[in-house]
Amino acid sequence: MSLGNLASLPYFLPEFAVTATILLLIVVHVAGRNRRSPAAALLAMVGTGSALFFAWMTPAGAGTGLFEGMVVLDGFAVFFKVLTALATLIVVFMSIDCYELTDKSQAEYYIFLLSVLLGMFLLSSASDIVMLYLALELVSIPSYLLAGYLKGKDLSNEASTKYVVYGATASGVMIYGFSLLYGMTGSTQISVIGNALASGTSALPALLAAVMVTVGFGYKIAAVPFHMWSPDVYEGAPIPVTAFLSVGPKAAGFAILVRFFYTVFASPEGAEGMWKLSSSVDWPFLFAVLSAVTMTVGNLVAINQSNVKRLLAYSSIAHAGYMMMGFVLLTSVGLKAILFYLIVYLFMNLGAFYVVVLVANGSRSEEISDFSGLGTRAPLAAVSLAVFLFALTGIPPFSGFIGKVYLFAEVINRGVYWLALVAALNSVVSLYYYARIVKVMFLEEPVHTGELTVAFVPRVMLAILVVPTLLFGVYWEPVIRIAESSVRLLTN
Amino acid sequence: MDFINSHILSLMTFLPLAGAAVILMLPGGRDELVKTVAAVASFLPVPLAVQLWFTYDRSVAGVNVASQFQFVEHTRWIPSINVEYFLGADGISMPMIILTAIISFLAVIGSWNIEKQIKGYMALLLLLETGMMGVFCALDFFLFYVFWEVMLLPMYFLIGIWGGPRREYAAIKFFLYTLLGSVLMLLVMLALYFNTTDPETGGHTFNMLHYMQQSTHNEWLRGFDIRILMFLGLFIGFAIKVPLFPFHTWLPDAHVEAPTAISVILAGILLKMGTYGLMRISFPMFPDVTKWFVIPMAVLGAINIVYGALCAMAQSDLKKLVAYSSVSHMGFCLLGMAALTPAGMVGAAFQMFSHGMITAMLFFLVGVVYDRAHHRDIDGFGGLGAVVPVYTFYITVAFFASLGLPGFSGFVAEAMVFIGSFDVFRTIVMISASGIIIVAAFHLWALQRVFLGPLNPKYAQLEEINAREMFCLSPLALMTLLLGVYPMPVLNLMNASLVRLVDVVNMVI
Amino acid sequence: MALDKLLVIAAALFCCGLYTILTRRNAVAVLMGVELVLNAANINFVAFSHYVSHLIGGQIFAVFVIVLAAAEAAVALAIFLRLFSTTGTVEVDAADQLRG
Amino acid sequence: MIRYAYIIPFLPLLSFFVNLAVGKRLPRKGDWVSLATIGAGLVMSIVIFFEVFRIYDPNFRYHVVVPWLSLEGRFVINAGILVDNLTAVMLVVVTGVSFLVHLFSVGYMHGDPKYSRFFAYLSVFSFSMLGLVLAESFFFIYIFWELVGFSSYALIGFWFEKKSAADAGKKAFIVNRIGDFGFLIGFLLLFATTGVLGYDEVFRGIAEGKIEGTLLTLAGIGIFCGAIGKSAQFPLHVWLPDAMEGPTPVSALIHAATMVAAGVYLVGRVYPIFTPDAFLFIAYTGLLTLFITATIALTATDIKKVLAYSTCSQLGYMILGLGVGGFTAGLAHLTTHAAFKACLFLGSGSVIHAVHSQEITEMGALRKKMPITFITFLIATLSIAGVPLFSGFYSKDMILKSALLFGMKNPQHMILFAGALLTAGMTAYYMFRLVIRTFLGEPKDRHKFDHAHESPPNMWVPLVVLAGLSFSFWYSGWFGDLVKTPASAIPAVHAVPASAGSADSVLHVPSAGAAFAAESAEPKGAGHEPAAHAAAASERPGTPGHAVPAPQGEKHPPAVPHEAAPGAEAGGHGASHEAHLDHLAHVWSMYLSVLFGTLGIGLAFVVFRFRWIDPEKVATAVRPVHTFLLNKWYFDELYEATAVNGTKALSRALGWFDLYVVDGLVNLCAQLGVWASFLIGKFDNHVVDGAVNGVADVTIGSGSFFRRFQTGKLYHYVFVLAGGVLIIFLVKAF
Repeated sequence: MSLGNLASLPYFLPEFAVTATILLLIVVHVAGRNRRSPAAALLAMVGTGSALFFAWMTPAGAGTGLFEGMVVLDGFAVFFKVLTALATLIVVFMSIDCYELTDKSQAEYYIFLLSVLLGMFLLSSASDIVMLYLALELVSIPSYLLAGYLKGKDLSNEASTKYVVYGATASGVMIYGFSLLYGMTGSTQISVIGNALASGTSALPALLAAVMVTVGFGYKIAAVPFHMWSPDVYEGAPIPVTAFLSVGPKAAGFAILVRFFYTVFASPEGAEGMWKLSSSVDWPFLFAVLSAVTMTVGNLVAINQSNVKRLLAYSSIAHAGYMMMGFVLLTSVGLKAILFYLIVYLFMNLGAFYVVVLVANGSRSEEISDFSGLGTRAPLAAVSLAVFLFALTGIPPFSGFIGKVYLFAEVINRGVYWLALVAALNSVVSLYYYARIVKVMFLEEPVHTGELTVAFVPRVMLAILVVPTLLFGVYWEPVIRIAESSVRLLTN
Repeated sequence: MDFINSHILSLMTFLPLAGAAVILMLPGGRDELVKTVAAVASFLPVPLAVQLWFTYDRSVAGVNVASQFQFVEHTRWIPSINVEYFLGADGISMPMIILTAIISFLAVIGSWNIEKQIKGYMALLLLLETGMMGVFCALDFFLFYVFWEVMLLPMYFLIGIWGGPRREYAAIKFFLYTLLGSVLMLLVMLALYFNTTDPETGGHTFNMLHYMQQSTHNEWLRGFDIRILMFLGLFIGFAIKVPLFPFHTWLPDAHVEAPTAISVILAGILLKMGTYGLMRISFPMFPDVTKWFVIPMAVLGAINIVYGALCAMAQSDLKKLVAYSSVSHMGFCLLGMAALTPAGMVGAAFQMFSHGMITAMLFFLVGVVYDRAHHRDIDGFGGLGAVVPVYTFYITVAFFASLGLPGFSGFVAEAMVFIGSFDVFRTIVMISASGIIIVAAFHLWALQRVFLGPLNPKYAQLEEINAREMFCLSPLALMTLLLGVYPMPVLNLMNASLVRLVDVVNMVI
Repeated sequence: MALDKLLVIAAALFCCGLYTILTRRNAVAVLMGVELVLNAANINFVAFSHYVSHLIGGQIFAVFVIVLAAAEAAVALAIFLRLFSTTGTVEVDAADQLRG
Repeated sequence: MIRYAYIIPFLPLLSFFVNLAVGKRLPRKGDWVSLATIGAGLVMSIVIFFEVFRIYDPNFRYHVVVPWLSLEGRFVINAGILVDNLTAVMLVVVTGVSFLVHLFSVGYMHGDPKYSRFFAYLSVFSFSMLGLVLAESFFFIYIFWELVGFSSYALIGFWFEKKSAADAGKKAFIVNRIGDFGFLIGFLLLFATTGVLGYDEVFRGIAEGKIEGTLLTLAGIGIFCGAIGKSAQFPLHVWLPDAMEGPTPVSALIHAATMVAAGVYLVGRVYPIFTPDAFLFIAYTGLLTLFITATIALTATDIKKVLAYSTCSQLGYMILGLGVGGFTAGLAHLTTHAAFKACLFLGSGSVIHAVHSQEITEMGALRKKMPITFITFLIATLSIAGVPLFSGFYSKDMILKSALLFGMKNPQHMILFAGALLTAGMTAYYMFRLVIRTFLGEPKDRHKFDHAHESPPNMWVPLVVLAGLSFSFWYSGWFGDLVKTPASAIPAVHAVPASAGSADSVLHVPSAGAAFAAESAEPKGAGHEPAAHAAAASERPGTPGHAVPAPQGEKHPPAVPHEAAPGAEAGGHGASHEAHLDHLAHVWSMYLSVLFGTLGIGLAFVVFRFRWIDPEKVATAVRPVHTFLLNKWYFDELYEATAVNGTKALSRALGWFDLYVVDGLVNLCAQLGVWASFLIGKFDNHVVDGAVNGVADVTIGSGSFFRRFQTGKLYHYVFVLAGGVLIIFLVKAF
């Protein structure tokens, strides 16, 4: 059942908040005299904050379709709205601190950022392929601009160019896949498509469509072999943008990946929290292989990187691989593990990028050597980064470990031992390059002399990011409850 | 007092952590204060260990019977997946807990001359103690694993920052190696979790004791073949820690590069975790697989004994020699355990305790000479016995204790291992027993090259061992001697449990 | 025209588009390839809308695609322009500083 | 007092700790502490001895145990003491020699900077030795066995600044450990089969047939390996001469009287476990030792080395005696040897103290300067040379008699007797060579001679006492009565009567059992009628007798002395024949040994005193032999070349292996990785030194391999995308 347009409006407050802020920012941008005024940042903060608040407070309308079924309001969507809004908020803070953006037009930047946020909101709740495509482009197009935001820099332009071409191609292929699905089922509603596919159609076109759609989502979450754009874009983009891209759109990509595949190619089974394949497309195994390949490639290539931003880009590819483990199992426990992982990943990955911003502010670049001696130059930042990196490795008592435990656990529970083993070995490999940064920070003499001063706000932000990373590693019961309830709603 | 009594294990585990927190909050530049706080924080578990010693009921076994564990603390930690905060002690863990308390304290005292970033050093050392203590107290597998991994980080930094010239290499090697072992353990742990239910709640559980109670079901873990895989996964994890040939190559590097006190802890306690893990986890959870696997284990033990000793003989670095001697000595633990006889099992456990003290002494002593001469090249010394008689006395005691001279605890342990395992694997034990010759040879050879013979004039002014260093060594030497003369005080602690363990594995119970 | 012929045309268009993307070095040409791909999808949508579902959902979708393609093209061209101003070329394989 | 025997070892232990801790600060640097404790031990031992003597029961045993280690009762090790006649004798021997050596050391070590340390070491040695003597189980004797080795190490290397001393200590310990390895295996075998550790329990276990046949032989030989090491038997005798690097009192105490005798004591202590084959092994080991080392002693010129080789040789006699069934003979020789050899060593110490040299080529005519030393040394020499009335004659003669008897029963083993007899002559020769060149003739080194002087009383008093104990009347009679061959623990095969089963194979002996019965009763002393004893022994109601198991009898002649309890099969005919044989052996051995002794002494005088034969010329004439002997049969070189260098090479090889192979290539993966790296041609890393490094390199290398795909060219990316789609589609579709 779905609500009409007017009746849907009360459930659409987060999107309204973001939209309003974007509009206000445009006004500021056009009217404001000082393009570097912090007003824009403040406005973005307030807007994102209120979006976060509204998203959090959204009444749990279980599986309610809004706007005649264009979007759906369920716990799953709410979860991703909160998550992406939170990521955006942190990125706003990060952007304020980042040297790369201080001499750029502020309002414009936040307009793009919040547009992406709006796109992510819609993407995580889209239930119609039209809306899905629209949301995906809403995420993508401002992202292209954000990646190229450092207009004077070659690398930024190059990144942006590659991103736009790659993104356009991927979405083109995806939309072709959509067209096939539409042709097979005659509907743009994904639930209808799912039901129609379940009643049996020819296998090959369905497979072709599935593969083509996979390109679009795979590009969004940067899964191998659709990941090629991401290292280049991550390296060329401003650091906060990289941080943002590696968390926000990736999370939203997972949201739509899960929603789309679980609705279209699978259906809930009798037992609680189980799905079964409803079409002839055996995508779980496909994605299991992609998951293994993704994490392996991400980790292996990350080893040889000398640019921390690029290193973290590959690491985020690897993490996408880990998260895909939860996706392939056709259980809500697996999805729960993904959601949990996304939460902890948000904190640890943004945290790591935050420290990169702080270091780059001092050295104007983010080569590994810039981090040497950070342990003495800025102990707090260095310790925080160490925490984030070890959390990313998945070592207790940090939250990343718990995230991995949930993922591994469900994989093992389903008997996909090989995947668990590959993932486990991958964590060992990942230690090597994460520890390399730690080693440089603590075990080597500084290249840059002098203390690296970290201002008060970044300190607080670091603390805000470190605390959950530590806390969720020691006590994560509430978090897993949230993840659990978010998954449960999706099924209805 | 009640609080102390009912939370004694928690206190022992977390007091050092609290100390670390306090140290981190101290203002910079107050090095003496930092050391004092560290000493106090690491000392506090010692009286608690004494308290444990006096209140521990030696007549009950524990191992796989939950009601027989003592000083138990049992609360829910993460209810949704039934992770429990479950601490308790039995005869397998008691000696290790006490050893940890003592060695950690001595290690802090032994680190008094560290000058570089003392604050970080002490904080990490105390964090390390928390991890080690936790491993020995934990009865919930998840908790165990967390503590197990918690040790890695401080160890990595302690070797990596305060170590010798190749410290970075050694640190990352240690880290990667052990992480490799522990991820395998993690996978096995998860597999166990999903195949075990808590009889009370019906949910899956990480409670080790529940695992053990299921272990006799033939179809547990989907049959014997899967159990073999699980066992091997755990075994590799533990073997890396022990370290067993061929997983031992991290050890010489880590030892050589680590600062003295860290080597002490590494050899004195960390290595024991591997064998402790086998006793606590592998054996009672997989009794049938254990029996299936005894021959390979004994062979590995024998290889360790002989191979380690021969490698030790080839070394020219005194610390590396001691490190390889640890490899050799830990082989005894494995050999004894594999025999699955009371004498062998107790011998192995006693070897863990005894080797903890002896090797701690040895590393302290190597550190003493390194502090003064700034090298450890065995051939670079000569005739030191004439210059530093007291130091020579201590090292002689330690060396002879290490080579298994009767009167020292090492002999009792090794003899029990031999006695306990001979009937089970005659040839293997005969081969291992030849190790006693090689062990004697390399110890005496090293002793002679460094301390005996004509004096190397370069070291005519070598400084004698000082009071602080003797303070670290004397308790260990004394305990080694006393336990060598009369081992029952420690054996009584573990007898009941280990005999039960043997019975459990032999499926008598 | 029957549905299958339309589909073949669309598929051919898709392949042409993809081929263009893969082979052309000029960014603008690549962008044109993308447009071909999108339009292939559009043909599908309209055809299916007409022959299969008999509703206008597909046609509406096509409109959306056209609009978004325009937006995308606008942004892409702006980016290419910027690339041209810094590197002096819009050859995509000239932009390979980011690699490895 | 017997009940308090356990206190004896602890007295010196106490003084060890006292001297170690505060010795330097005590008056006289604490020597009196050691002296007092060992003196008290001596008094206690003598009291115990007399108590035992008053009881005068060959089967006397005082055995008490307390649990020392218990694992829930599933595994128990008892600590305890066993006092029987043998123990009582050994206690007196050990404490007595030890006390005298302590006394001697007060003078000898006077002024040494580590004076109190020396007494501490002496004390810990006494402790270990006494513990060894009193031990009642294989486990504890092993413990003290090792401790004795340790004390020996410490004492030999006492002057560790001297490289040779330090080397000698190390060598002694390691060579001993080789023997201990065998000991360990032996006792583990026994434990594994019988499940107990105490002597009595093990014997009982053997009697119950828990271990038999080859395994038991192996166990016996294993235990005997311990004795080979400690008693410096061939082929592990090489450490003893080197051990002379230690201070001379140490040589006297440890390497003449007590520690080296521990091996003999061990064999005697566990006598019941040996099978005939094991006995044969023991006997031949003894023979080889006594002959080889005696020949080396012929040419040695270092006074202490000569004594050391003679010690080896005499120990060989003891072992031979035990091996051929002369239980009493071997242990009697142990006892008498302790006195006269300690006397010889202390005498040599006195000489060395006087002339500050150990080379007999630099001595001569010291008789005039050191009369007391000379007289005592001469008495002891007469004793070792086997001159009647002296203790050495008494005990050595018993050994020769046992060997002869054995040879008569088993002619193929007659060489045991022949070798021993020949060596008896050699012994007399080289000992008198020593006396003559040291004390008689003209001084070779005038300067040293002039400075020589008699030693102070605290040094010569021990000499006099020990010389006094070198007469046979002290020992004859009671020793044979009290120290009797224990019954073998090996069960008989009752089904086959020994007399019938083994009659064919035992030449001249109709009844093996009877033979052993007679053999087991040693003559009380020279001139006693053995037959009476045999008869008397036969009458004694004994434990059920047994004989050699028949199967063994067929394979190997069961002539190896296998003690049967008296009275078992000893038929009248057999007994009388046996008695006759015994008498024959006794008489012949006596005559022959006196003859050979006289020949040896005579030759020594002829060569060195009267100089009718020039030793140099002889040496030149048999140059290769002489060189061979002078180089001690090249044993050290042989061991150095094989065992020592072999082990070192192995250890080096393994060290290399560990560093480059194991560490280098934990698994094939690494190897493959390196190989693959060449293939790809992109890896620029050099060959790794570690498997871990190898794996790491492969990992990193594959990283850079995958990195190559990230070309930076956009159309490559898109190509990968399209290719990915195609591949996925094709894989899934077909």
